[in-house]
Amino acid sequence: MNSYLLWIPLLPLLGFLLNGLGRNHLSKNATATIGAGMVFLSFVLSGFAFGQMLALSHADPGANHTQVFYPFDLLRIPAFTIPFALRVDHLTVLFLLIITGIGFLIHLYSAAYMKEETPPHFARFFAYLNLFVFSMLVLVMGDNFVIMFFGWEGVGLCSYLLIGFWFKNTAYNAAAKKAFVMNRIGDLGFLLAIFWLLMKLGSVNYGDVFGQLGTQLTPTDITAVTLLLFVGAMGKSAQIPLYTWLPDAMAGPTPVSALIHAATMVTAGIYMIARSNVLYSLAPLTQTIVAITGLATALFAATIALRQNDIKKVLAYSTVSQLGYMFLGLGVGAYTGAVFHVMTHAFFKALLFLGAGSVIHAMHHEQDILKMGNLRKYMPITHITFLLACLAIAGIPPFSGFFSKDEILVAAYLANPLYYYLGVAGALMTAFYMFRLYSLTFRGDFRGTKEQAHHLHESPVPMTIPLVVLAILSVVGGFIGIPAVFAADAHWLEHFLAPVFRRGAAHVSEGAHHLSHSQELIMMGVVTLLILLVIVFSVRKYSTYTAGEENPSGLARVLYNKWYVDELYQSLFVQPLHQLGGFFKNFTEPKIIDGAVNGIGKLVSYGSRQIRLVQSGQVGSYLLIMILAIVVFFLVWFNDLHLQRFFQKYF
Amino acid sequence: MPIQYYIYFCLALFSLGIIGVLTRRNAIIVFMCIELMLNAVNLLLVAFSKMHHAAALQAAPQTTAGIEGQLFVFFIMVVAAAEVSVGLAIIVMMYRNTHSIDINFLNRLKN
Amino acid sequence: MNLLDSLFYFLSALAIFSAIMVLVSKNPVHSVLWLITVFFAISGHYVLLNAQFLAIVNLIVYAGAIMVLFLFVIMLMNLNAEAEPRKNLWLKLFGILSGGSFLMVLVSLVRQTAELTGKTAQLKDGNIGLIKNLGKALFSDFVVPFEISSVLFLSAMVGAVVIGKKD
Amino acid sequence: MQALTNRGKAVNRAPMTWAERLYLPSIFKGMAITFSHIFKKQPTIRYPEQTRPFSPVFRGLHVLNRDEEGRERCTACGLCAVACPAEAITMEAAERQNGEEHLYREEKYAAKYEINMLRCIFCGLCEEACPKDAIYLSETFAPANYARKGFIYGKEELLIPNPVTEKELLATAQGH
Amino acid sequence: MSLLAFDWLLFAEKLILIAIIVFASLGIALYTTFAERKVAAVLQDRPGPNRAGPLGLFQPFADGLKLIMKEEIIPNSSNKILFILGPGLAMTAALMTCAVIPWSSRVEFFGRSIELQIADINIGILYIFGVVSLGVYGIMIGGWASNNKFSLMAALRGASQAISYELALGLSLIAVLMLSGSLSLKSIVEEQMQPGNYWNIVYQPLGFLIYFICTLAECNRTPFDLPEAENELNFGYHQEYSSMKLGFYLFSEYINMIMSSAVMACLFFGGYDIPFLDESSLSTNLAAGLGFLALFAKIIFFIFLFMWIRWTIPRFRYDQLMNLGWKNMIPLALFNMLLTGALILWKAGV
Repeated sequence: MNSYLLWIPLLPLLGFLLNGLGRNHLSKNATATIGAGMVFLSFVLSGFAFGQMLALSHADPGANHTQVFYPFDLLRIPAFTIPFALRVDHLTVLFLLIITGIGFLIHLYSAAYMKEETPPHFARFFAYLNLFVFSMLVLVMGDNFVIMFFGWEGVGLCSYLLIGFWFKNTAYNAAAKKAFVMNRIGDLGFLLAIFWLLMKLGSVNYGDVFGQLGTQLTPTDITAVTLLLFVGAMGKSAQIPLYTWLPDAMAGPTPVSALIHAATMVTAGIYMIARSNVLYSLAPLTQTIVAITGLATALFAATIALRQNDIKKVLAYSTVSQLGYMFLGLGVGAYTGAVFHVMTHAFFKALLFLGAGSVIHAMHHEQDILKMGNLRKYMPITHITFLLACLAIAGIPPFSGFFSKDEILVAAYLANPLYYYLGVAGALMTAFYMFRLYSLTFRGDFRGTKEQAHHLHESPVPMTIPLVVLAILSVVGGFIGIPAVFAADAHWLEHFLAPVFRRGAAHVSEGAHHLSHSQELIMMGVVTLLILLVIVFSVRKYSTYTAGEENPSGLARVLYNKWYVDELYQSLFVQPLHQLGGFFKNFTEPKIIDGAVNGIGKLVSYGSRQIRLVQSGQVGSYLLIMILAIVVFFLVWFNDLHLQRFFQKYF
Repeated sequence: MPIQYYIYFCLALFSLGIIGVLTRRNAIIVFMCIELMLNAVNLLLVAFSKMHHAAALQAAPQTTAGIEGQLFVFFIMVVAAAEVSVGLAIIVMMYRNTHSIDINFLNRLKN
Repeated sequence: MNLLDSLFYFLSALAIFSAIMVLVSKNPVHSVLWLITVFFAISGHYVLLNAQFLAIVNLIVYAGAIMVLFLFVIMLMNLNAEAEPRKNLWLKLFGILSGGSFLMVLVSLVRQTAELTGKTAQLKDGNIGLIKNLGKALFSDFVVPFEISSVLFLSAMVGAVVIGKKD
Repeated sequence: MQALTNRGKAVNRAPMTWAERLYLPSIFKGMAITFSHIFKKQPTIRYPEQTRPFSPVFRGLHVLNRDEEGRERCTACGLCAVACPAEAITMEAAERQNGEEHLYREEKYAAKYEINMLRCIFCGLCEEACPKDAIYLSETFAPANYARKGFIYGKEELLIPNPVTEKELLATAQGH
Repeated sequence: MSLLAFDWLLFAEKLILIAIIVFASLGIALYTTFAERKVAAVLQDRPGPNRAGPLGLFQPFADGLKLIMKEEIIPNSSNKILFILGPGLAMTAALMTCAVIPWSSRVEFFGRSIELQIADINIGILYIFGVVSLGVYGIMIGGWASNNKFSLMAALRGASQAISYELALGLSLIAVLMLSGSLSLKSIVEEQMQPGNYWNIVYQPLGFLIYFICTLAECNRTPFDLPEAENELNFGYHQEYSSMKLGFYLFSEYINMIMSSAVMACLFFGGYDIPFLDESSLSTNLAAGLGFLALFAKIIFFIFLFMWIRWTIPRFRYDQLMNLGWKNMIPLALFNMLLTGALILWKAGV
């Protein structure tokens, strides 16, 4: 592994240390320069790495060009060795680009977005962001599950810290806590999977795990491990039933939502499953579960998103829904499609969040879309880019979302047509709520206060640059994966990732049949038409929205309240646990434990009060007893034979 | 010189130290008797050191076998010096509080 | 009986006599002086065993420093024979008896121990007690304990100062 | 405060510099001073062998004078005793018998004449009071003595040697 | 080894040497008292004692006679044994030092080569330390046994002063030991005599200064003569002493001075080395004689230095004395040690 690759994660770490330790001394400009600069350098290096990888792939297509950096062992015990190893391969390098690229843009954006903070908090924010980038890089660069787990926990920590960035607000802290706890549930699954692997294989290296499985892992093991890993992915990537933290995580600053809770961290679960594609391909049961979970999440979240009024909540549920699509892709074996969707989703969802952030910034932290409207007049750049992102996420060709979503849907159709139909339904809902959001925000009349109207403005340049860049990427990002329908052999991404997914795909594609091109084209056309119809309907419906018109009832009310899932969890898990805790606190603790402890204490103190009388405190008598004891001891010790004889004789 | 003689001699000194500790109530004398015991042990260590050295000399002429015994004596002296400095400070403190150096006045570790 | 043997007996007798005098002296100052005599006798033993370094260090540390400290304390407290606390005669007798039985037990043990027969402590010859060899061992194999002992000294010094400070 | 004399010296109370606090230079300076005294001339006068001349107004031990024929001049008039502020002089008068003319110049003489040298303050008033020039203060002083009694000088101690019979003694006493 | 095989000749030789040295030391001490008075007088532009004998040379005998003839007073409430033991201990400790001092190189008599050193033990300097640390007992026991508050205070002062300065003394010597690599005084002297080697004072000026100051304190000489501060403590720890016991105390002090001077000469000034003279070119006995004289010249110089200082510098206050010892001398000696070590390593090219 080239040594410069090592600097990709180290630079953000350096930025974290500089900003974190020097937060009381650095100016905001310096902080922003360090924070964004480190990530930018990292991005440049990632670009080099990507170029190198591209050149290698070009020279030797289809070969595996993994580079491993293995400086020392993290843990070495007789039973197994866990190396500290980083790897860069095709999948990693792609993620590197996404993380550092989008990370840099969001750092840049944050510099403007967070400028109202005091310098120490500003620096703290950048330090957290840098730490997050570092952790995420470690996550994707790890060469075994333990290193990945380190990154996994690191990003979880950063997510927690950043959600609760404004820690003076109790609700935000509660949200951070919720995210943390939810993630822990998933992490437990991940950890169990690691332990399982260690128990069975004695190694967690990707190479070993994916290489030795044929000989050492039984199908049960594989199913169990993949399920457990999937539990981890569920937590991190906000799938049913562990998704509720993600909408709450919108409490954090908007750039954080864009970076962590839309573009990168939540896709860690996708990455993990894509990384372990070999295992998943051998576990059909798990795959089915993954697909169903993903699909259910996609639909479920989409329904909730239909009736949400908080701009970030809508986007959050949209994210959950899109993640569901990715899992659907993973579940049906379309790993490339899932990764492709991760990438395009990163572009447009980051863009959406940043756009939302821009809006929120302009609206002075007003997040209710019912109180916005007609912002296109004031914020043309935000408007255009937001619209492009909406088109991309809705899946209008030739925007990026179309290609990636299409790939997943096609794969789903091949696996089970029902998946496809439900997926299309979800896509329609996506289009609907996105354009509801768009229309309410940017079209119609302005419904906010006069004060807000007076201050409406386009965001500063550092905020718009990322918007523009991401908009361009959202538009053209899909062209790296043009399906075979349009041009044979044009799916560049599939070729690029082939070394990683080849073995996993090999297990799947055996016996899978392909759709004919015409059928595929028809399906695309119909879906696109339907989506367009939905968009038109949505835009027409909500462009003329006036304040107070919406009064949800029936199903809409249920949707507005997010299917009462939070309440369900509350009554299903939280309340019983509270009651159990109360039982322990009010009965077990004072009566049983305290009683036992105090009883022993009383017994001891009573006993010692009696024994105390032996202790006269006279040093002389102690010594006397000691000497006599020594004498007796020696006598017994060295004359035990005589004593034995004595006892034998007389007893 | 047979090693037993040294052992007997040192045992005698040690036992005298013990008797002193047991029979005297003057804290300083008790302390001195402890020093006496330490010295008995020191001498025995040196004697043993020389015993081992004599045994090892026949095998290897340049050996330093048994030197540990003498080094132990050195360290015991170090510890004894430290012990005396702290111990005497405590005795002075005790005298200042009780106006007596009877160790039996120390039977309560307060007041 | 050769000279070394007679020196051994003389020094042993001197040491034991002085030790007894330490115990029976009424006046603490006399006890201190007798104890110094014991130390001199033991230093003499060290010289006999050719442990020159320890002999002189024993004098410097014990006679020169520790006993001076004792004298200091005794003189500062102005302890006289009258200040000596009285002790129960029975307790004294009992103490002597137990000490004596301790001695008896251990002596009988030594007499029984077969490993010790024929072993001799080398007198006069042998150069491990010379300062050169001791120094080499002390600063190579035992350098860590040596340094630790210096830390011990420092802490003892601080401790003594803290304890001895008025209020 | 106004300086009373111009000999006053202001004390330098400035904190000592590092070099001064070393003390060594000043110690060496002091030692150089003491060393230089080795070569200084000793002012000591080795007394019994060497003496210093008395001043002309020096008043030393008393002497009782004789005239040129060796007769005592004192007539025991008592004026000296009266004049003595320290009351150091006592005397007893006696009448000159026949045959003593060569001893005493007048008909009355001092049979006993004592001066307590411990009381005497050597003021010289006796000398001034004497009408007969009998008592003088010489240029010697009273030697040490073990007893107080020894400081009560009688006639034997006070009288100068007889110029007729003890010529040599007188000469030594006069320092010739 | 049987008693008869003992080297009686060596024994006799050493005995004679001991006798000579002890009596010589006593004699010199006797005359040192005289020198003290004479030097004081000269430094103060006086002739000093000059009545007894020519130039007053019999003065010390007169003094000694006076001390001996004086009435022996033993205070009633004193501890009699210890009261008598005290001066004896002081004297013994003072004289014990001379055992390891090399007075000169060897002499040859009747075919016997005689070392002019009582015992060339290889821990000579440690021995000196030991003896110096024992010197405290004389003062303490004497002061305590007098049953007099002032004596006791002076004795405690003296003892704590001696102990305090012993530390710096030892530390300053360690630097010399590091240079010579030996604890034997003889080999230290002979190393300085090697052609091409200079006296240790050249290498150790700071060490010598510290050693000298500490020696002053150890010998209770001005400016460190607190233990016998006449005007503060009524003449110090030997206040209750009279007659020859007092004489012993005074004598032991002067003997201490001589021995310290001798040690100082050996350690820092080449001992019996005669500068700029190759001793090996002379006959053995002549070299020994000249060397002895050289050593004596050095000793006399140091004694003069002691006296010179005494009549120049005023006495320290007690807290100043302790401050100097603990806060200046010891750190300085440590620094000197470090410096020496660093220089040795540097020279060795490590």
